[in-house]
Amino acid sequence: LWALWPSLESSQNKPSLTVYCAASLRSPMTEIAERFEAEHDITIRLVFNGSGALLSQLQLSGGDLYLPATADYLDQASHLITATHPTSSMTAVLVLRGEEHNILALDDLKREDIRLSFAVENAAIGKFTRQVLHDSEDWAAIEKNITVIKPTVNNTVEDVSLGAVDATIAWDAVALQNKELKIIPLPLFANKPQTTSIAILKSSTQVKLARQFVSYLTEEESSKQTFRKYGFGSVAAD
Amino acid sequence: MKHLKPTRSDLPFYGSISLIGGAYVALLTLLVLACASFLTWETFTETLQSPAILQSLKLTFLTCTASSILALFVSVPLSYSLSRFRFRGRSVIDTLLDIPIVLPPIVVGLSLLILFNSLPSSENSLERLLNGQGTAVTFHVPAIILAQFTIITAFATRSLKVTFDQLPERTEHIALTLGCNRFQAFWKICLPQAQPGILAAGLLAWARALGEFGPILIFAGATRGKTEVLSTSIFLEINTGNLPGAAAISLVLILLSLSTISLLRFLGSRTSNN
Amino acid sequence: MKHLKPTRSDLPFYGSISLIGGAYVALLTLLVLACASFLTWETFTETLQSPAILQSLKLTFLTCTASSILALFVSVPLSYSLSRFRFRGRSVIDTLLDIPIVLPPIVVGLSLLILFNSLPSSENSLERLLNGQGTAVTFHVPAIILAQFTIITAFATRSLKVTFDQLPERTEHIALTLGCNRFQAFWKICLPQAQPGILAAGLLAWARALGEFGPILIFAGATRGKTEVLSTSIFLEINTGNLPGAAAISLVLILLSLSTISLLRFLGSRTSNN
Amino acid sequence: MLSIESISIESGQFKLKDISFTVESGTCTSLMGPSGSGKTTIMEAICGLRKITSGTILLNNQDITHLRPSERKLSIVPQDNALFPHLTVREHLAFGPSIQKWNQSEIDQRINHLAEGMSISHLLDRYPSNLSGGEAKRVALGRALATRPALLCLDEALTGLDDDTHDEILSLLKDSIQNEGITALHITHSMKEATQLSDKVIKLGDLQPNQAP
Amino acid sequence: MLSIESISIESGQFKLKDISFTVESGTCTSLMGPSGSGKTTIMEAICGLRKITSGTILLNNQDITHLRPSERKLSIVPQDNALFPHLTVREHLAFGPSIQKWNQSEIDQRINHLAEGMSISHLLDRYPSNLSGGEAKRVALGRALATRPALLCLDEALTGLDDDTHDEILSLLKDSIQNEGITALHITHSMKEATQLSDKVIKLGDLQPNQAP
Ligand SMILES: Nc1ncnc2c1ncn2[C@@H]1O[C@H](COP(=O)(O)OP(=O)(O)OP(=O)(O)O)[C@@H](O)[C@H]1O
Ligand SMILES: Nc1ncnc2c1ncn2[C@@H]1O[C@H](COP(=O)(O)OP(=O)(O)OP(=O)(O)O)[C@@H](O)[C@H]1O
Ligand code: MOO
Ligand SMILES: [Mg+2]
Ligand SMILES: [Mg+2]
Repeated sequence: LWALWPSLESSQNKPSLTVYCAASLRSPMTEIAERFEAEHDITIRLVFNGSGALLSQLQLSGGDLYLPATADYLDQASHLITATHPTSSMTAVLVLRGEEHNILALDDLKREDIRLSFAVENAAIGKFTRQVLHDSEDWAAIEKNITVIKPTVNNTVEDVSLGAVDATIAWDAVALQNKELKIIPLPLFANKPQTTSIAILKSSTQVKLARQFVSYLTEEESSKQTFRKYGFGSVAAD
Repeated sequence: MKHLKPTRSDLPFYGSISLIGGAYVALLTLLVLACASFLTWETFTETLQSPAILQSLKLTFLTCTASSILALFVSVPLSYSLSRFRFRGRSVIDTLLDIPIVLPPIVVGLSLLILFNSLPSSENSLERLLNGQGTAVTFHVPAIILAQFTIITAFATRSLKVTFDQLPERTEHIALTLGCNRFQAFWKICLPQAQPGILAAGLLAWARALGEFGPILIFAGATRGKTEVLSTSIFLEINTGNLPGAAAISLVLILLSLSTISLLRFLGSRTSNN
Repeated sequence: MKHLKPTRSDLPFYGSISLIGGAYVALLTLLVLACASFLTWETFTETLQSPAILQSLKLTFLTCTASSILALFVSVPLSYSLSRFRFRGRSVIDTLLDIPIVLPPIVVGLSLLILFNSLPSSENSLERLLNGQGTAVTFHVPAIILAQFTIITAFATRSLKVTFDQLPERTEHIALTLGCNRFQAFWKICLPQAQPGILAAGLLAWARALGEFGPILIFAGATRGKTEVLSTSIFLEINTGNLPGAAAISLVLILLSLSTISLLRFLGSRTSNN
Repeated sequence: MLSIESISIESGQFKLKDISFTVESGTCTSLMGPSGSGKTTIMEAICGLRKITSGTILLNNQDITHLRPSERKLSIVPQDNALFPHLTVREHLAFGPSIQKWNQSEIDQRINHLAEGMSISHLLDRYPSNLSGGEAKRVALGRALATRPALLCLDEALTGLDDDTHDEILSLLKDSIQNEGITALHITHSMKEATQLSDKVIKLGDLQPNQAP
Repeated sequence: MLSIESISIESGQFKLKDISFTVESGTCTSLMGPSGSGKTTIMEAICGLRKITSGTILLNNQDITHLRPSERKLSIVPQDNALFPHLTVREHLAFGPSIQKWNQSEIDQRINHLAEGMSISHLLDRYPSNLSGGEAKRVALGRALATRPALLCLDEALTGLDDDTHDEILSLLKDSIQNEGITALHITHSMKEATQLSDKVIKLGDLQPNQAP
């Protein structure tokens, strides 16, 4: 039993950063953090969860950095953060399982026999797509085909990949993680990439270290490469 | 024994028992207080008046009750046969029963989704077959019940097996000599003696069903007014960073379920204390 | 009775029992197959060789074992006193015990987080106090154990109370006349008779701890190599769309835990079948 | 008539071999023998509650060796009573008859008759946990007698009763056996009781030449 | 010396009022009475297992009315034996002595002596579920005798034994009571047994003028 404690003590001696990170960014972030840890001899504590759940968590227990899937959450958390830095971007695309339903464009989603999975309005993707589709006056026709509402974008992609629904609109980076899925770019969304930004929290006790990690994340070429590797778009430097 | 005052040699025993038990009870109380500390009176009354919450409250109680009745219906015969009969494959079944307990609930939900929608292929799936018959499970109310049922039946069976294992078979044997067949001996002799255990298992199943949300989110979704139950509402509130909302629904859940459970337990203890 | 062939009048009973039980067992088997259908041999071997998974496997087994031992340590005296003594507040405690069962696990995690980090204020919290002493709970291994412990103790207590309720007090009374104090009567007479029930409760607690991930994600995080346990790995794999990976870890979890549980159950039944 | 034809029983380490005896209808036979000699074992085997490794049991010329307990038309007063904790005394007496689908008035009549005979009328609404040792014994007796079984197995069914009650019940049993043509097998340690109730006494040692110590 | 001074007991609907009697040290008194008259109730009250509403119990001039059962220096052979299912016969005999921290050789000696006296030497490694009725009774007796209690309560402790065993154990009991100065209270339904073992016989009806039926 006591074997569990030493690991705790050894990590106490090193400086450490707590980073609240959206679960969808887990793969690139784990890689980058491990590199950073090796180079700088510090401990990075990555706390994964849905972006919103993370917001709940960080309100309660403080920490150093917050990296939600979309910038929306940063608006919600504006009173808790100091500065934000774009790290990568995602674009909404049409996600299908295969050729079977002959879906080629947004208008095909309005057909009678189509089943769609959509994220709840509070999720970043849910809010964003509803907004855009409202503006283009496609929403009403598409809404009637929504079979199920899921809490996160991952869940809607899952539904498509398991064949429980025929299509969804999701972030390209999320959909790209699953090799079997077919992705169709949508003109309506193609020019509206959503930026993912990392924010330094007011509660941070290690602002200097946090800044160091942020710049490693946003400026280092290896970090950008890692993001690209997992399907995330890059952002123009500030 | 309750009339004799504890002597000095018993004090350490009573003391340490109350200390250990009291510490855990204190932890539970603190947890509720912690949860309540985020509550404001307005969010609480708002929550109580929100039609969406009331709707999901109704759905929650209905599905949990349905699934725990189903769970008892399956787990009583299952645990009885595991306890009384020695048959081939018995220990395999006993082991399989741990799967829903061991697996993270979310995997159970995912497996159900796969089972209904992509086996053997998504064009030929069970769900398509059902849709052809004019019904649907996935993303509809039956999915909630099935997800709850899958998990709580295992808990109820485990709990009931302890009950049946401890009931002596002897009275059942005597009933056989008096002309009972095995079913009558089970029904008239074993089952009534197991009644407190069955009540406990049923309440455990019901309570466990209330707290379930992982598999429901995946297999039934969280479509407002259609498949949203209280536990999924809480999850959604937390997922939008709305802690006061989540606290309010949690407290509603705690209050209603604990009072229901206490009432049932009270009624149960009255009937068994003949 | 096992030597007599069932007569015709018993056939409907055996038939319907096997049918009902068999249906559920079939459902469980199908779930495992559904989960396995996403598996490829490469991901499975990759998973088994990944140092991160092996590390989290080790952490999983250690924390679950620690928390279930702790849970038994608390739930044995707690359920014993609920079963044997009539004291003020007994039914309140009995009711409080349902809270960790009723609440969605994620709320338990959140409440623990609040309790340690923002009560009475975030500058003055328990966690700060602990940090001052050179230890930490939140986002460290102890948080995993505490989160598991909080939930599984309630399950273990419920299961054990059934056991103690069914054990007659009479033998304990006789032991008192032979010179035992209450502790000795509990320790030498009641506890050994409750042994199968304690084993069952311990295994239930252990299994339940394995599947726990909601509160762990919230209260302990899921930092690779530090606080990542198998259930959180599975959740994260699912959440990054890696279903084959999730299936592989789930199967590892099922295989290892079921074999451990069967082994313990087998050893337990050997010692109690004297 | 009950006839036991060279039955052998194994229960754990304890073995009984080649037991044979007969009991005529309408009579009672007492089985005696030292404590632990296997009396209860034999009786439970006859009732179908223990495994018989060889031999045959005939009751009224029907081979009941492999019948289920419920089809043997017998009943037993076990040494430990084995009352049903969740049933009242009245429900104990009604149990057999209602399983055999007697009509309600017949059942009520039977209950009253037995309760009077056993002097347990004042206990009819009690549960077993509230009975004294002798009261419980009488309830077990009443439960066994209720269905007018073809074979009545009494395992120390009259111990723990005071002299008056003992005599009353003894004569009630005698009457039932003779009038209703019941075959009865009776285990006791009291020679006096054995001779009072039964026409024949079997000593277990005599039955079994080669018993293990 | 045990002296019971006008104790009253209530258990459910059953009430006993104003019971008084005494038993001299080194002697045995038999308590007789109809089934259900309250013999077991009185004995369990003396042992501290039932609530006494009024009155006093003195054992060797010490007031034990409000002591815990463990402090009363007595032991009981209950009517239902109440053996410990998880202990072997040997462990039953060792139970009291080892609780009272006798040293191991004393305990072993005591076990052997009792096992011989009760003729249960061949059963020492058995568990209660594998014992016959009479064997279980003897184990309960051995367990109670093991600690050389000041007061020995025997609730139909000699029923269910065959004549030979009965006589052996009776004389062993008689010896223990006289030689070790034990005070014994004995419930039985057999007048013969009562007169053999005890110096005094109390009929429960005589003790209690105003008993409810
Ligand atoms: N389940 C069992 N396993 C092993 N041995 C047993 C079992 N039950 C009884 N025995 C042994 O079988 C023998 C016969 O037991 P049985 O109960 O038939 O004796 P009995 O003649 O009825 O004695 P008593 O007069 O004491 O009731 C005893 O020696 C007993 O120890
Ligand atoms: N728990 C109880 N609740 C209510 N009544 C009880 C309870 N236990 C015993 N009685 C009643 O108390 C009376 C006395 O019981 P007790 O066991 O003392 O009788 P007894 O003299 O030992 O009889 P026996 O010779 O049959 O053993 C009986 O009428 C019995 O029905
Ligand atoms: O990280 Mo999210 O909740 O999938 O947008
Ligand atoms: Mg016997
Ligand atoms: Mg009595």
